[in-house]
Amino acid sequence: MTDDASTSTEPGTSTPVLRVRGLVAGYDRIEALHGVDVEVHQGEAVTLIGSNGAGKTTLLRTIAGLMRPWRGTVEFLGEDVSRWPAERRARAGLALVPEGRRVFAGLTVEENLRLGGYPHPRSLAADGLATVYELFPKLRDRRTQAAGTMSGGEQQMLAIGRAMMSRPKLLLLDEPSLGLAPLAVREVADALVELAGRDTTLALVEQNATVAFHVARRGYLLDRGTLVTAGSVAELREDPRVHEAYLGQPVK
Amino acid sequence: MAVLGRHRRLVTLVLSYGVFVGGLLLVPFLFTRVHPYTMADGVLMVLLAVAALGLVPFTGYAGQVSLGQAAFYGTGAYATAILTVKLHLSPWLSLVIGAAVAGLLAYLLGLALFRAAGHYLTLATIAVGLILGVVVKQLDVTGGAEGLAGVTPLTVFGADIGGDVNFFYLAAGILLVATVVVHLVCRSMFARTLLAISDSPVAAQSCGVDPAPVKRSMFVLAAVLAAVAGSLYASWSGFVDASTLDLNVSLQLLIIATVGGRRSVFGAAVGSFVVVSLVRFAKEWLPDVSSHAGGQVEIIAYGLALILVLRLLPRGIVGGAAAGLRRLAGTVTRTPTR
Amino acid sequence: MAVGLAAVLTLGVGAGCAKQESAASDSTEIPIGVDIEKSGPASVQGEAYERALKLVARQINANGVKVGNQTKKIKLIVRDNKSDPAESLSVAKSLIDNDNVAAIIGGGASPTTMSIVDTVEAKKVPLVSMGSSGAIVQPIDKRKYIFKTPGNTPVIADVMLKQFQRKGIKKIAVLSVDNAYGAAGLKAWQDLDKAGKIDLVDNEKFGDKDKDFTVQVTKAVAKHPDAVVVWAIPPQAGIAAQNLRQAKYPSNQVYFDTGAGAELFVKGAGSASEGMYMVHSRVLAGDQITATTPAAQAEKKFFTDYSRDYGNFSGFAPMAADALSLIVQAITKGGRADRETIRDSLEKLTFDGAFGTYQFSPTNHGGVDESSLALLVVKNGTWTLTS
Amino acid sequence: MTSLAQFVVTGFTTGATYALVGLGIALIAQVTGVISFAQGEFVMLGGLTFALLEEKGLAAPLAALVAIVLACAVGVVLERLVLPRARAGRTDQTIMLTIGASIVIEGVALVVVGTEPHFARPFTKGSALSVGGVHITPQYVWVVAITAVVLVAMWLLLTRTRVGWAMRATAMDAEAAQLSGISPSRMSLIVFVVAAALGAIGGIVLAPLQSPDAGIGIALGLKGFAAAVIGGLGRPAGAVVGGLALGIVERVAAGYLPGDFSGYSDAIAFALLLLVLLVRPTGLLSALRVERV
Repeated sequence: MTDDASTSTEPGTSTPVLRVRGLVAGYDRIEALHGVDVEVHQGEAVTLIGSNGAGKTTLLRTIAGLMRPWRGTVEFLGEDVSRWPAERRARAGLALVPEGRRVFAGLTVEENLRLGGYPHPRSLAADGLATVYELFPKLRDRRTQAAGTMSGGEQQMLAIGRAMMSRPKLLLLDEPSLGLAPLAVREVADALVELAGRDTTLALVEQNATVAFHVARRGYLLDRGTLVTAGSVAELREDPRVHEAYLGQPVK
Repeated sequence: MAVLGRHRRLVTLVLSYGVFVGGLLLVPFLFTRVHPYTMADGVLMVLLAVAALGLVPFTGYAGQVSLGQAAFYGTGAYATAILTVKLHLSPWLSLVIGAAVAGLLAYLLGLALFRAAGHYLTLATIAVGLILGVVVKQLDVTGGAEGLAGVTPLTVFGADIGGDVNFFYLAAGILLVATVVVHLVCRSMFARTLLAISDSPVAAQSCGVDPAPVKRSMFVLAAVLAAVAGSLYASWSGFVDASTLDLNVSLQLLIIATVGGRRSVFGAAVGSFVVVSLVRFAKEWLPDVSSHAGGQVEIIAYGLALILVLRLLPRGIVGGAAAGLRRLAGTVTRTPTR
Repeated sequence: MAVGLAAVLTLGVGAGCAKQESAASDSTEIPIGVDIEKSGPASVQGEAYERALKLVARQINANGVKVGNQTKKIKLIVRDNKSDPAESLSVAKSLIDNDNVAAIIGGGASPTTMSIVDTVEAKKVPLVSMGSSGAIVQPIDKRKYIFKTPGNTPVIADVMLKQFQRKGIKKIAVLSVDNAYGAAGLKAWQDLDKAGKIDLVDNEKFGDKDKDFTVQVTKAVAKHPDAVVVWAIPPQAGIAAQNLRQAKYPSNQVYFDTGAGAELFVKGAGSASEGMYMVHSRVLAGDQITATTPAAQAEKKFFTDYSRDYGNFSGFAPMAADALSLIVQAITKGGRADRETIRDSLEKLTFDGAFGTYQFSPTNHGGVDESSLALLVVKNGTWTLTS
Repeated sequence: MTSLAQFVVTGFTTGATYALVGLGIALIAQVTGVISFAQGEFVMLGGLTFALLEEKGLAAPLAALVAIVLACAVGVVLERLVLPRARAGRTDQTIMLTIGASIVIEGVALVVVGTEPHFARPFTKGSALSVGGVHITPQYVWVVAITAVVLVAMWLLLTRTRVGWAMRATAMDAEAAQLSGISPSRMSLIVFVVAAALGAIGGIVLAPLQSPDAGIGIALGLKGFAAAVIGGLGRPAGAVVGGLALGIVERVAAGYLPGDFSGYSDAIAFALLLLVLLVRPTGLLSALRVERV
């Protein structure tokens, strides 16, 4: 079931930051992932692509610990974290920016950010805040505004900023551009490129092919819960199955 | 084997009803011979089982928690008391009227309440019971705080029932009929819809099922059964006061349904047997253990029974036993084929 | 399923304790059922009752009960009715059917008695209640087997009324607990109001589990009554006293019914009770009684014995003590310990008890007479006889 | 007018306790999703323990401390042993578990303490002050003052501390909170302890006014529930306002019912609750919130 995937995984020289093996997971009694293998290495930006219902979100949620795998393992920094609750993974440096942003609407921007740094001592907060504000200057202006009252793009920046506050060793992003105005999409994509350039290891699920291939260097194609192919962005751009997954969206 | 397989459901059905009826027939024997039991306990046990029976579809299938069964139990009891004492109506007619009034009350409440989320229903049912409890203490027609004494006893074809054993058989007959009715309801498409609702409201809604009318019907059924039990209680005891509307009655009924098994029609009877036994034996023995609190200590047994059953046997004693039997039967039938 | 459980219980429990042989006439013990409030809102009473009954039973059993030419012992079977009328019925049925008792003492209050009178009457078992409501023993043709020890509510109201007339009190307000007991008290005053003997300017009710009556007190006091009458048992009687004191209502214008009478009232009300009045048997001031009459001697002896055994006295204790003494007297006088004899004999009994003097007759099953009642006042934290 | 003022003052005092209970219920409901019917038992535990120790001669502050600690410990047991993984459980099941727990807590209190009420002395001596004919006992002042201090402390906790933010974050979006490294299980434990302490404090300040016994929990729990629902289970401030409003409405209504009907006053709180449930099940205050956003 998993041969196809394992052969296409790039052989890493060091221990990968994330190694997912034979992952099977689902909701209630419906299996959504049928044994998936993924690896992400230090400093890499990887994208997971696939059509609707391919299991991308399930994969990210299972990696982050919001769902329990039925079978298979999730290894993070060489440790098997399959049984860890999500908050423990978050504290270990595995951050997920969930689909739909999910900022704490009733809290201010800064309170949101500080909560992102919850696992770390208070003294690190100022440093973290400075970094986030530098990346997203808009957030600094809105420091005391309630998060729920901001625009979608701003909320997405806040969600990413909140995740950055935890000083993640791996940043998972689930559809960061979904439902944003074109201008905001651009801003978010730029920020992600910037992050990738700063040596942040990240894995990105993205419907918007432009964003996905703009940010990532390497990608996996998922289809109905199974890994179809993997390869460099250049390779994937040419793959007809990728085109199919993006429903004729321009991929270049 | 194939024939057995085809008729398996029928066999199970006949067997389980056989055991149920057998158990009921055993009660007078047990309750008149084993020490702290009395036949009065036997009667109360059956009445509580009838009152709790309606919670099987309502709690077990619709996934609702009602702490207001006492409101309907009390409505039945008071209807019988008022109609027989003040208007000299026949107790049987009073029983029917009481059940109808309770059903109507439940329907009206349901109209308004099932739009809201689950726990609001729990609160609203508590509120209704408590309000009724206060009201009956104030009105003259309900005998005020003193309650109504001298309720006309039930007669069958003009003859006195005479004695708790005979009353027990009458009540047990009513329990059996009610059990069959609830069983049929639970078997219907109706109940399957409910099960879907309680498992996943979103899924049910996306299938175009509006859960409110279904829940409401279940609520009405539960109310009618509780009223019948309350009415029988009034005729049997001859006395009704506000304690029939007490929150404790509702609690007791909920515990009975939960401990017995919220998804089995036999759960109410088994739960009632367990709870009545707990009360009786605790009352008999616990005063020796603690001189401090009298018999009230038994409520610990209640609470613990509730917690333990919910944690260890979420489907109650009957559900747990049925699963156990199935496992046992599974190993037995599988062995020869190997 | 039910069968399985039943079988287990039969094996585990039933084998050892199959129902006892019903108490045959040659048995050496006379089983007497006790149906009292060991828990619930009226548990204060239940505790005093149980102590009193055990004390009296001990004293009686020291010499035994003469039944004809035999000497028997009393066996008390005490059950808790949780202050709940329905539970009381279940207890009474169990005592009659299971324990085959010769007579029942209880319920300890009006609500828990009202629920059982029909059943007890139908089963022809003599009952002596500690409830005060007149409805317990009336109408007498439907209460042949029912007796009680506290005086009838109107009798108690009458004692207060006489005091009001002496002091020139015309306008009163009644605070009563919202159960059968309080309702009886309220009704007594409403009847006196209708008869033109007193002006009832206000009546207020409170629930039997309530713990704050500031609102009721404020309303009653606002009507400027000459006296406030409280029909409540402890701890509520104590709370009422406290609330009246907080409202700065003069304590020498506050009157309580016998129901308030326990050490807990004084304890609960604390200094607030100082100067307040209560109608009760003289026994509550037992240490001040000069024992000249047989009645006074009985009262004083019980006060002394109870206080010695339990440290302090409870106003509820004598009611239960007399219930048992009355039954034993009836057995001795009747010469047999069966239910019919006890009933017939009770109805002819005249007896000086710890609580007062009883003069039962076919038309009167209703407790101590007016001569046994006195008006007491709280002085330095204890009940003291007035005048 | 004097009477009305007296009713309001009295209602405010009782309402303060309803508010503390309701606040606990609302916090638990928001942070863990559990509808706890056991909240009144913490009032009982706090009040009864305090009165009992105080009767035995322990200094009041020490007695209060022991009472609060005991209630918190029971809160921990409830959260850890009775309701583990309550979040994942079904609502009807957790409701019944809290009902079971409440029964057991009451039963154990009965065994240990018995049924009698216990009497705590007012925190300070002195007779009632008369302000324009309204009688205010010193204990009233204590109740209101301590409740106010507790509410301010709660507000500071929720808005000024990281734990407070974390609790609010969990209430707003438990998964997102988890992704920020906040443990829902820890938050659940904390909120149960906080709620237990709130209830216990309510019981302690009320003890000198309304001698507590082992059976008071259920009624107070229901009143607190009514308070929380009337204010809207969704916001802590709602529970506080709901509690105070309930206390005042209850007493004022009782005050203006004619004597013959004063027995109905028991039903007022629940009639109000039923009305809110029928008309606006999300609570009276929720309207404000919707309009503001």
